[in-house]
Amino acid sequence: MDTLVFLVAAGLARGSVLALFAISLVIVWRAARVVNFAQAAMAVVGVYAGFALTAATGSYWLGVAGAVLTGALLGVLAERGPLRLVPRDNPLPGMIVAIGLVMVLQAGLAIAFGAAHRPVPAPFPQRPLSLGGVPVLSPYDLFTLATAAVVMAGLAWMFGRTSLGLQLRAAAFAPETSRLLGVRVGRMVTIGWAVSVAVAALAGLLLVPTELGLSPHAADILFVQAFAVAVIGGLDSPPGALLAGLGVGILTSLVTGYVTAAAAPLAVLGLLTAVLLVRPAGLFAAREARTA
Amino acid sequence: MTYRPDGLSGESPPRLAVTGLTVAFGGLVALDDVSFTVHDGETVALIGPNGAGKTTAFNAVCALVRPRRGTITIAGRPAPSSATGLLGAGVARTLQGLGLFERMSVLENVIVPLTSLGGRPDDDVAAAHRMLARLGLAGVARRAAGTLPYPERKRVALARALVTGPSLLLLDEPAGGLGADDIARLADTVREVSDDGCSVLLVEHHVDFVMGVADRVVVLDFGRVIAAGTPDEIRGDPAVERAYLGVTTHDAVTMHDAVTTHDAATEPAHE
Amino acid sequence: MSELILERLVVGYGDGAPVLDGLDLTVADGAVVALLGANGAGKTTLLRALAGLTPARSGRILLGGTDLTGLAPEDRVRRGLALVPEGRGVVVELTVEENLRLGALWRHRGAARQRALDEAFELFEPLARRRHAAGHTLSGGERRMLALARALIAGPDVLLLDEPSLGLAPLVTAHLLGVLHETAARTGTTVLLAEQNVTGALSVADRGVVLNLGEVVADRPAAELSGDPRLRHAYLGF
Amino acid sequence: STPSAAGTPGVTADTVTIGTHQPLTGPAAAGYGPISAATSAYFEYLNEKGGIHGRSIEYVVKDDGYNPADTQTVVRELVGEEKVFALVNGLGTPTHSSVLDYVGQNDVPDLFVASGSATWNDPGKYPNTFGFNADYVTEGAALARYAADTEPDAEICVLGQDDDYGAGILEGVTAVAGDDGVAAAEYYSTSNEDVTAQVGALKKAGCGVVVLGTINAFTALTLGTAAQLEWFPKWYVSSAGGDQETVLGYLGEENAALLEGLTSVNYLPQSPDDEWVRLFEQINEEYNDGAPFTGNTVYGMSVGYLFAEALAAAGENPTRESLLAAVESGELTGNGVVPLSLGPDDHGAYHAASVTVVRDGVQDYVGATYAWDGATLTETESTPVPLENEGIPSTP
Amino acid sequence: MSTRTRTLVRASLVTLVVIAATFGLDPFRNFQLATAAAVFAAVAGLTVLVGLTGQLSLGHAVLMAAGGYGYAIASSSVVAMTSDDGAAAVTGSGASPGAAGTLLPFLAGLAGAVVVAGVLGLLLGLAAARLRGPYLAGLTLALVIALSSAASVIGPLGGDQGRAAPFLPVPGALAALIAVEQWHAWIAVTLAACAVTPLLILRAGRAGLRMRAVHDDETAARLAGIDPGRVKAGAFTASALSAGTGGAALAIVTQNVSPGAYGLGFSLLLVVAAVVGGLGSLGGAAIGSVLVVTLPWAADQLAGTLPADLTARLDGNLALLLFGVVVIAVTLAAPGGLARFLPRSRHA
Ligand SMILES: Nc1ncnc2c1ncn2[C@@H]1O[C@H](COP(=O)(O)OP(=O)(O)OP(=O)(O)O)[C@@H](O)[C@H]1O
Ligand SMILES: Nc1ncnc2c1ncn2[C@@H]1O[C@H](COP(=O)(O)OP(=O)(O)OP(=O)(O)O)[C@@H](O)[C@H]1O
Ligand SMILES: [Mg+2]
Ligand SMILES: [Mg+2]
Repeated sequence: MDTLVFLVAAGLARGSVLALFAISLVIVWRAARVVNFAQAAMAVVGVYAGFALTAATGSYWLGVAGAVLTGALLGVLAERGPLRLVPRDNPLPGMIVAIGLVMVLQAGLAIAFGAAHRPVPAPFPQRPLSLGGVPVLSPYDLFTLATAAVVMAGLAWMFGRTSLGLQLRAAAFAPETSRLLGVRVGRMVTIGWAVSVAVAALAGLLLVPTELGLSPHAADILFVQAFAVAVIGGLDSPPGALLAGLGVGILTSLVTGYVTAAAAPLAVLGLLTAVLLVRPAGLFAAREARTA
Repeated sequence: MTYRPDGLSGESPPRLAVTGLTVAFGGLVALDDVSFTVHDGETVALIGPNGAGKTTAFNAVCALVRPRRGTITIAGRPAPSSATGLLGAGVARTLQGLGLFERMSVLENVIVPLTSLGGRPDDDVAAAHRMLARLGLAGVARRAAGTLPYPERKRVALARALVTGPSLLLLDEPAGGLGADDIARLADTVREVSDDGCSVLLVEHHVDFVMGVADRVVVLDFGRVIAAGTPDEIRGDPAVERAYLGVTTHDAVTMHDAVTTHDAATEPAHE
Repeated sequence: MSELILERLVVGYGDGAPVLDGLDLTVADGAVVALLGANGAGKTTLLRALAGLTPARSGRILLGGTDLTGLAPEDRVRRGLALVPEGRGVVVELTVEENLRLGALWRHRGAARQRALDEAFELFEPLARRRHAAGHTLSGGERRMLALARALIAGPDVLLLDEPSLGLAPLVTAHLLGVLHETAARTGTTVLLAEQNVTGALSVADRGVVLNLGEVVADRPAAELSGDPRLRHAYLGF
Repeated sequence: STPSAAGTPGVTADTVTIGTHQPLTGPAAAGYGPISAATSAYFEYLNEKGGIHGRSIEYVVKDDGYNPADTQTVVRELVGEEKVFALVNGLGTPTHSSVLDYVGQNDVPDLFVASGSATWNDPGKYPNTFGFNADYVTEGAALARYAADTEPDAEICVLGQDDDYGAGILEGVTAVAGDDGVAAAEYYSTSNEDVTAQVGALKKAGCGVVVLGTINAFTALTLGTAAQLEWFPKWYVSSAGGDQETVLGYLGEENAALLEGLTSVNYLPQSPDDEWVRLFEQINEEYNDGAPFTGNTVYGMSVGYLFAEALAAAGENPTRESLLAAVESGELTGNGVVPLSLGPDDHGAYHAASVTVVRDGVQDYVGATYAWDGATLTETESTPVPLENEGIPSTP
Repeated sequence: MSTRTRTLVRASLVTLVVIAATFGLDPFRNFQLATAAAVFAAVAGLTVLVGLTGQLSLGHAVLMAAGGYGYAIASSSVVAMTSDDGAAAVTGSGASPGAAGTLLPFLAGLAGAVVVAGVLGLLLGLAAARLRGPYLAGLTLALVIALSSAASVIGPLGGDQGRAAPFLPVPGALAALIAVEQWHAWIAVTLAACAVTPLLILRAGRAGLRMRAVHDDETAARLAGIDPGRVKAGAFTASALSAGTGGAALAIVTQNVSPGAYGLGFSLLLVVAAVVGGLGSLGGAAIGSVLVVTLPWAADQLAGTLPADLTARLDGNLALLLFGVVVIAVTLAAPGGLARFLPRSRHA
């Protein structure tokens, strides 16, 4: 029982970062109908910037701001730059450009900063608080969880309730119709990218202290897992990403704890397959579209 | 007023018989206890206001939506439970949104259904060419269907439905968006098809066209059958006039009157 | 001031021969003009060029004296142009209400927006019933209504309609044309209406313009066109 | 293909070209990238001092990103295009396994593979291949024995990587402690940088000593995670994950206290005042841009030294045969603190290891040294090789 | 001549030309050619899948691996069964068995590859039939990530180190004439031809027509009597068979199959090859395959010509950077793929 509680808590902590990163994928999907394969590399660039700022100023919060702003800037640059030049009617060239970007960014980071991992301290204690003698979430984990929840709620509100969100969605779904309604589609796509990469950078920043440290590849695995999470939750759904993120985090932790670490990716694959077989567009999918 | 399905005469079963059909989407009941039949060689029109459930009725016949209640039989047998089986049961349909294979050539569009019937490929090509020639599409056989002007696209959709030689043809708004010439031509085609013994069920808002080709008309409103009969009977039916026709459209002057009366009626709401 | 002037407009697709080759047309402020012509005459092309979706190769488009030619579609919309396109005009992933809100974005704020929405629902009763339904669940006619309502809600100076009656029941068509007529009369909106439903269109229009192979072959008062069987036969084929 | 003038690929009048495959990019680069840089630095130093038999050594480092498919390509490129004389210190078990057959079929000397897998030590099957690391089983056994000697009452547990590394360490520990001597064994996978579940399980099992078959990064992660759980068992780490400097690089200097008492094993010079270490530090300053000096640096330079020694022993006009003969001759000494066991029947370089402990922030040998003969572990003496001739192998 | 015969003749001619070309290449180039041929089989499968039915798979590396494992396991089992000294033959370090002694393991290996890749492809295809674009991409991506777990959990796959595939020596008569790399290039090119030609025929025939119909409009396809699920699953299986054959070829050439070789990076490279070449075009797939095989090497050479006194950090990374830049540049310069620059028809 203790073991179960402990593993679930450990899974929640990890799951919250997963969820946050998955949410960033949901944002760019909602705003541009693309899956950004360069999300991890771009996020890590943001984290390096935040890290440098914290090192220079000594303030963690300035670092957070730096990471988020760098992420946003990078999103704008990528979207306004190479991605704008590829045709929109087919998502694949954009994906290939993103893959190319990954190589360029990761190689660039390794050249500039070296491949080694840099330790990044956490702003809050990482010692778990005990609950009936069982160590559960640390203040830092709670901070991460809260951040994910706040970002999710903020996004759900923005997409669902504000006219900016309405325009973001419309622009992604039906660019031509949206332009006919006065929506500046190009700007919407750019905003989507900026917000998305900013959130990804934030997720990266929260992740790094819990792992090996900051390196050009620090968020690679995170991206892959978060993509699975976003798909499980339904790519359009921020709450889906949050729930699926926590779920996958807990599943990974339980399988690692009770079976073995090597089986964890298989378990995630199994979960993904099971969910998609029952709900082909994820847990929180919109209803199947009418076709005739 | 309820409509009783006719065709209970006990001879050969009707080509299509829909009995007690009810379809609901969540809380919205799109069709409510609808019954009608189409006999061999007969042309029946399904009309009614927007959202009355006409396309939904088609979808139910084609197994694209699952009815809550009711039976559908084709030539006395239960209709296939999957849209894929329709062709085998001799049913072909056009879609309201055309649903052409846009990136494929016109010829390929027409060959596709033939590939499901298992004939020889060469025969399929020949049959497709014959059908294109018949609908005046021979000249554009090699063009990508998506690049054609609208009337030709509609004809491609029709050719694709006709090429398998169906015994029941479902047409969803075949005249929509067509000019007068094309509509006349379409009416000729429908009559020809019908003369060949094919039963036709069509949905259409172009009243003149409907009245010109249909043997019988079934009128839906809010998912229920509110009237059925010959075109002439329907034209005079006050319930149909109230729910659907308002006035017939072929007289611009009458139309203008309607508009003016309408103005008078709605004006206060805006003040 | 929403007089619309087209000067020697040339529009075409790809490298092909132009569909509209040097078209001149003036639509007076507050006029309702029916744009007629056989399939393929270039009606849709003209409306798309006006909205900026299909770029003009040369020529000018002036709205109330300002040149729209170089502007993107969204900027033209913000200057008072609205196009209800042929076919797919609804954002099918959004609900009916969200589609309408999108239309109201530039015109109304706060309570005024809600009022505009309510008016639209009143105008098209079937939409009110399907308020929270996703666009893709709507029937063909319901989608047309939604696209029209959304354009009306934006209160444009110039309203461009591409076959608005396509797929609408006769009663609704009459209702719709009535609304157009009334709106134009009440607000001074200029309306350019491309229609296959010639009689319907002419019944509400001040003027009828007949296109053929990209050229204006007739431009007369509506009553004259519909009333004179000779003209009707020559230009409209019945 | 044209053989070199002398009939031996890669050997000219004044150069010997050798090659290696290393992860210079990708996630593994962080842990292993510094090795080949150190080896290159040593060769540069050596070349400046005149090389071996008047030939300078050209060390061609190819990046395989720790991907076996890329290893295939770059090794064929080294052999087919660069015409290397020998492969030296190709890194990684899965990567190098994928080219074993190829190098065998092409008779390329395959020296000093950077991995402690037992695969390399199979003279019958792979006559050209030789390992460099002390094998994992030896290290596991040595750590277990030292633990049993110094912490007789503690429960021994193992945390290992989920491949032959972790399996080898566990095998060594079990060989010494017995099948029921291991209270708990957990595995991690490099594709999941979160070991909370495993550390939690070990803590729950009440382990007093945890033997780690972890790479440096995961040693750091494990120690950090345990500290967060406020759990401080004795850590016994294999040489591939027990380098104080490298682990601190992950943890941050402020966490140096966590490493106090960390027990590890090694077979290469490690004492701060060792003459080899001082020489290597100097070479690192001069020829390696003053890169951080860690266990990886010593490792890379030691490999370089061993190869230079083998080349020197291969004679004035080295051939692949004479090189292999030199390696199998049993005459090579290397610079390790335990005997080099290379010979005709033994292609594993080290089967012994000496224990190090971090005390007062300094990692140093404590004297305990163990040798493993494949079945039993015996205590022996360490046999440091004195530094001669400024670290340049003497040519006979 | 029917279209099918024409396709067969043309494919045979192209294969012969490529095989003739191996005489002009040194062993390393022949190895690269063999690798490119194996990759081509997988990319061709992928490009046909995306081009005809619009299903994007990020997991074709796993299908290749399936073929590779199928080949390695079946082939080495046969070797072990037929020779007492199986181990020596497996590693090839013993006396090389005669041509007859290698033919049986080779054929068994191919059968193994086809069966394993086909079954996996069918299972995936059944799932894929229900999924749309990014959801299928997500599933296949998770599959790639799970490969190395599967390798360590499923015993016969041999964990990280994978499985060795028996060495196929040059048959006696040819041994004096050609090097083993050239021989392997012949095998790989022939296998690729055998994998891709059926795809060509499939695409030009009814099945291809039906796949395109499903891609354009599923509802209309249903009404035309086509079951989209079946067509999609079928397309996926066909594609998997081609990829699996490529995997078998790669296993022969490299004598090894391991999970690390078929990771995410490689899987994405297959997609890069398909897109950069031009989706749906087999000529494009060939260009793309050659590109992804040779570009890293070329970038490395180019990086090597830059001043060497730069820091060690540039090692490897500079090549990666150049590779990335070229991928982006090519995609931007030819968004429709390089196949557009091919001289010939839509059949290419
Ligand atoms: N898949 C669905 N989900 C939810 N509601 C649906 C769905 N399909 C149809 N409806 C609703 O059912 C009603 C009937 O739709 P249907 O398409 O049958 O109308 P119709 O009679 O064909 O109208 P039109 O003449 O406008 O084409 C409409 O209100 C529509 O919104
Ligand atoms: N996207 C396009 N690419 C190429 N040619 C086109 C395109 N769209 C329209 N055309 C051509 O331009 C001409 C005018 O077409 P347009 O759609 O403007 O006519 P229309 O008057 O609106 O006809 P309809 O009544 O059928 O809607 C036609 O010949 C048509 O084939
Ligand atoms: Mg309908
Ligand atoms: Mg038009």
